[in-house]
Amino acid sequence: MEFLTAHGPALLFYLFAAMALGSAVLVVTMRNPMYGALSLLVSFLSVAVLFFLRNAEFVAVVQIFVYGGGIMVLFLFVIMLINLHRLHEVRMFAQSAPLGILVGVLLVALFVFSFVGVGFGPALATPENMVSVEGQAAGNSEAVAWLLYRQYLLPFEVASVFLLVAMVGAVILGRRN
Amino acid sequence: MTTSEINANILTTSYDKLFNWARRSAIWPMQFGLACCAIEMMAVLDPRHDMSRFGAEVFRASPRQSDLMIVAGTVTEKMAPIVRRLWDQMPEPKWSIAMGACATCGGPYRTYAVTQGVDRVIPVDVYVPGCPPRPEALLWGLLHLQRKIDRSSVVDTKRERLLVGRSG
Amino acid sequence: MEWADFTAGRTGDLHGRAIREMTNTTNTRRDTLFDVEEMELNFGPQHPSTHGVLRLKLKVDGERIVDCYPIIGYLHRGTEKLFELHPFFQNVPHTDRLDYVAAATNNLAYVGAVEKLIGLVVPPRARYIRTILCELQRISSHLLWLATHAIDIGAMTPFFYCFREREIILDLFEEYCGARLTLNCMRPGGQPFDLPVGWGERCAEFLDDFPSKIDEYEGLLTNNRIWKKRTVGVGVLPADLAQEYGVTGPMLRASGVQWDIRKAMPYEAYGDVEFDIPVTYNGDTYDRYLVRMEEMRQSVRIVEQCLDKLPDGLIMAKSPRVLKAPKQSDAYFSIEGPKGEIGFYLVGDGTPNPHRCRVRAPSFMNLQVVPILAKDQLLADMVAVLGTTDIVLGEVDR
Amino acid sequence: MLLDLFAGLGITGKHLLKNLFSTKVTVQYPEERREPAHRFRGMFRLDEDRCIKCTLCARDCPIDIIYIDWHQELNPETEKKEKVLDRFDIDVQRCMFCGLCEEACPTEPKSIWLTTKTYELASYDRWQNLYVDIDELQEWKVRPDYTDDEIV
Amino acid sequence: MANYIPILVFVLVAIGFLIVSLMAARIFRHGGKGGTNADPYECGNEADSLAHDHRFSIRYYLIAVLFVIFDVETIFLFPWAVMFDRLALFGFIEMMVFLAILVVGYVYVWNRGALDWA
Amino acid sequence: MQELRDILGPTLFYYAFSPAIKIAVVVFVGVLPLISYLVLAERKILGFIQVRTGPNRVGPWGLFQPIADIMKLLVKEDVIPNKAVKWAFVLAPCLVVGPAFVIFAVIPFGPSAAQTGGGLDYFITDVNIGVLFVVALATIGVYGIIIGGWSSNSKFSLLGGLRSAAQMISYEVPQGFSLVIPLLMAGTMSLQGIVGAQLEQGRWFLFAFFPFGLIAFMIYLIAGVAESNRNPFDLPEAESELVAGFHTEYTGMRFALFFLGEYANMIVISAVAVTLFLGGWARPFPNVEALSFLDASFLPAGLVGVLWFSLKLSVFLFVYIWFRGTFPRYRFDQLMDLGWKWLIPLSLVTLFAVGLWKVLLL
Repeated sequence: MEFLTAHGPALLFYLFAAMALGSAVLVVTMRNPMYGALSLLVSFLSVAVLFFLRNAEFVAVVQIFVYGGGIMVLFLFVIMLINLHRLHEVRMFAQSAPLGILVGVLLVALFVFSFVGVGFGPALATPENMVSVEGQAAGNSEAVAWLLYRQYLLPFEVASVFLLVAMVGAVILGRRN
Repeated sequence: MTTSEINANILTTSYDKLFNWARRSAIWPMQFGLACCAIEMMAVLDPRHDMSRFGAEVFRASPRQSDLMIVAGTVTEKMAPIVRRLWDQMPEPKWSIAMGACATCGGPYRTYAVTQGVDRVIPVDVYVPGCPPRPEALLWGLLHLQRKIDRSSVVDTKRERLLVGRSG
Repeated sequence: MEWADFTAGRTGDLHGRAIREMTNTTNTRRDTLFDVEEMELNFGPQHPSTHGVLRLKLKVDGERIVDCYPIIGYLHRGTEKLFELHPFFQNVPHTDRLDYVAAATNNLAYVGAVEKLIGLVVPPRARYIRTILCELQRISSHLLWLATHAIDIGAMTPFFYCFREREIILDLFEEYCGARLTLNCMRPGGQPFDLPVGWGERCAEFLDDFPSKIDEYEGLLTNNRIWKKRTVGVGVLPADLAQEYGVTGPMLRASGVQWDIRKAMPYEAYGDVEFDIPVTYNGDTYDRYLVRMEEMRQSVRIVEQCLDKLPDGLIMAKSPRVLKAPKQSDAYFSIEGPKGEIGFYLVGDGTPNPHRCRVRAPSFMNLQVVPILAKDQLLADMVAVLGTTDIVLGEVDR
Repeated sequence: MLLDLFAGLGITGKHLLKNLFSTKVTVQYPEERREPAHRFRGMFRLDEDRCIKCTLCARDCPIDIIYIDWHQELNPETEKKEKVLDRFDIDVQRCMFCGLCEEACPTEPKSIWLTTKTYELASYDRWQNLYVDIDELQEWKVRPDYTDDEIV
Repeated sequence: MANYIPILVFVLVAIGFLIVSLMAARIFRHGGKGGTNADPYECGNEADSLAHDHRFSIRYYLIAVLFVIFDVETIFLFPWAVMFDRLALFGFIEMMVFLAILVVGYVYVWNRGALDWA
Repeated sequence: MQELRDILGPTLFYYAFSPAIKIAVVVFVGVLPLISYLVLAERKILGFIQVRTGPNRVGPWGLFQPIADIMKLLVKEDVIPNKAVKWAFVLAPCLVVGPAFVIFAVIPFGPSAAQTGGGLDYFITDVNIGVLFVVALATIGVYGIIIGGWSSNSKFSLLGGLRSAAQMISYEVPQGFSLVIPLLMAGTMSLQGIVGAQLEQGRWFLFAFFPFGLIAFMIYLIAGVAESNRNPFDLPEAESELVAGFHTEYTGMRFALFFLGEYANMIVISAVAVTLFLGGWARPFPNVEALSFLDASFLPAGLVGVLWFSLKLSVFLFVYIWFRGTFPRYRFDQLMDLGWKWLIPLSLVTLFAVGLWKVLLL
């Protein structure tokens, strides 16, 4: 009990971090895309718990909400477009392997650079400033709102343009020839 | 094990009593009409007869969720394998009522096309004669079935065989 | 010659094309990413909305029906063959079980054919009783249709209201002839029973009450926007197609063809009573619904008039105990049943049994248009179309 | 706006309220029973004394489920030859209750009749209970409750 | 943070309930005698093909993609609504611009018939 | 990490024995009978609507009917179709029931201890992002249905699963929009806070910004009925078309779980509607002094709140059942049209109007 009360959060953190990583690996290794999609869901849900642990409750729920919906799309995509019984005939990763490796290397580089740039000092987002607006205590969503709609006004509006593009893309993709 | 031995076992009997009560009180029939009798089977649901009083109005369209197959009407040779497959798709414990003369024994149709009684295809628990039987007669059949369920034992394998694994 | 070409040549190009498209198997391209393939779906014989043991083999693309192919015969009982084995009067109970929701009209069509074949004259009182029974039967058949049709479209309550009134009609039947469904209430040459004492009053009581009940059903459905959305413009049957396929009854009249044997060739007491034939012109599911609702009201009118005018006298024609048809005789007699023209064609050979009997079953004819109406519709529409066709498989398969 | 939908809700609501306090339509079947109509065609009954063994009922039955055998016997009292029934069986399981046998019966009152108002004929065994012989036809009563062993 | 502990407890209780009920079913349920036909149901017919042999209509997919887009849009609305009083007119105009851009997309989607089903 | 530990450590210990946990257990234990008796209520009410009696043989007035049903489902054989994807088939009902139950954790059944001046908290927890939490968890429930439909490998199941997935995600959008409107009015996402705001403003949000509050409520109601797959939007399990929809192949306890999930969702959606639009546990017209007898002050204030909440909830559930007894079913494309072409624009307009109104008030 002592141990639990003392290390509960840490335990939870490691548990869910491991789950997130493990299921992320499964996403790539599963042959069946349906299983892959489900692993992705588990991964995202675990990340949501991590957000919870860092007081970023709003982001955590958004993670469930948006990615939950997003994976639904993947699901439908798999059900509707891929013939699971013919899957074994298709060699999936072979031809795009070099590209994949390239993207992976670039990602790692990005991480390294950003860490080097910021340094390994104290994190910018502390649990406290996640729940405060201009120094006053408030909910996480209020804090997000205050930042998003004041400080990051332009990115926010640009996001809507992105969404617009996505809509157009969906229509074009879904058009029947 | 004989009947008296089972009766001696209080645990078994109360277990039986409890679950038999549940099974008899929630008989969900399959929504499955074949011919004329199906109309009277529908009439069993109507305001006057109201089978829901016995908790048995939940007509499930899928055999997977139904407990009772009311074979309501003429089973033809073409239909017989389908009746059998549907029966097989129902999960145990399950019961069947042969409703009307045709399902009981082919009824007035002693012809090349008609199966002479659905008991050639599936095991039948209760026969309700009539052409078609009145809704009350079907309700009476349902009461008969309830009595049969009451007397069945979940434990007694001999009886269980009668209830379940009978081959057509 | 292909069946499709054969029909196309015979009955004009419209549905010939439809059939050709139907029987063509559509090939699917598997390699393109976004092309879908069609799935074959068995609808029935055990399905809540096939109204019996009809099996529809559907080709669906998602929810859309690409192709619909009815498979019948799951209730084939050899009735027509049975008819040949029995004397004329013994066949009446078998006619009950053809269209089992409208036994009285079946009885009438059969005994009418026998009477025509042998040349019996039915006394007027029997004619009136027959008319009353047939019209009550029409109401009860339409009530059953409405009940199941409403359930198909998802409204469950009309089912119970309709059955409540139907029970009363069945009570009247039971009082008259002793059975609720399979009436066996007519004999060649007349009626087996007279009306019981007080039957007329009880019937009149029901008829007084019934129109308000129809208003109730209509209150639940007619103006309901969901009901309208589900039925208006769904399964449109053009008049020419209907006529070419031999569609009769409310289905034909909803397409704008004013054809009703009760008016065109009055039989029994229909010549003596006033009633209207409801006709609508859109030919969709909603119109068929309206026509049947109005027919129920008209039936009430007919029965009321018949009860008023009911003559006294005999109910059975003088006839030998064993009826024998003349040698090499035949007769076809058809009446307007609840579902359309139900007719019996009988061939006599001098024995007490019919030599051959053939049934012109309205459900069978009406079922033929279902694949055409269902094509390119959504799955839910097909259920509505099938429900509105009001088929009874006992009659289709015989 | 949306009036059409509220109209339907009104109708069902009205019925709900009406029925909350009185349900007159439903017959609580096993306890209350509606008497079938006078002419209701239910289970058979036979009066052997009235029967003249003419076998018209068997002949008029569309599905031939009435089996009658008889022989002639000298009645010692009246010194007359009389027909005596050996067998009068009805295969009720197949019967379609059309009533043609009753109609065919020439005796007055009828010696075979169906207006017994008995319809509760459900049975666990069709051969034992739905194939009735002359004794059962004459004293048809509500079937006794099944015992344990009969069900099994 | 403390507010979330009961939720965690609830999750555990819910999982517990599921396990208990399914285990109870496992104990009490009828074993069956192997006679049950486990082929997929198809109205009593033998299925000539399985559901997984087929691919399905693209329309469902399109709806799903549109859903995600609108979902993201909704997400932006929630914090905005909560802070509406403090963001005031500025926030209102900002959000309306955001929505206006999306309404353009919505109208486009509608016009292209992506929302039509019949 | 240290700060977290400080917050979490004692609370974990505290909560393990706190009254809130006890309430959680009580609620959980209470929810199950509530659901099963909701089924009975539905059968009874439908019976009365349809001029019959409904179950009345099993126990007095049929009161034991749900128990018998559940016990019967418990002893039913468990069939997993041989072509099914087994683990997904088993998982699916759990995914439907689990989230629906967890949502109960944030529903404010009654006032907090602070609001009644001490005593018990008549709810389990109150989180800052309550509304969003409800919506997010409801998304997971959709997975259960689509996985259930897919994994059965039966055509009817798959059609039903796809239908319901499309339906539920389509109506999540207008539902989300309509939920934003009470948030605008309240300025908080906490469910307890929203009830508080309604008390403070002295009106139910249903009547606020008339008629926009009402419109938002109607949109939520329609979307809610569609979300819980109930008539007239019960297409996923439309019996007359798809036999039993996504749960065609499910038997016994797994089927019971789907059943449970559907009714739990009904209750959750009704509870959210009551909280957001009908003043939650507050009595009607909390600002009218003359009606203060409705507070029933001889009872503990918290209990009165719970009573009002249950009353409002049951009205809602009754409306669900009433709908089922009255309406025909929409067709799939019409359902989509209603969602995408009517409710979404309408909710956007309402959002704009309420926002503008508020800006003008500021």
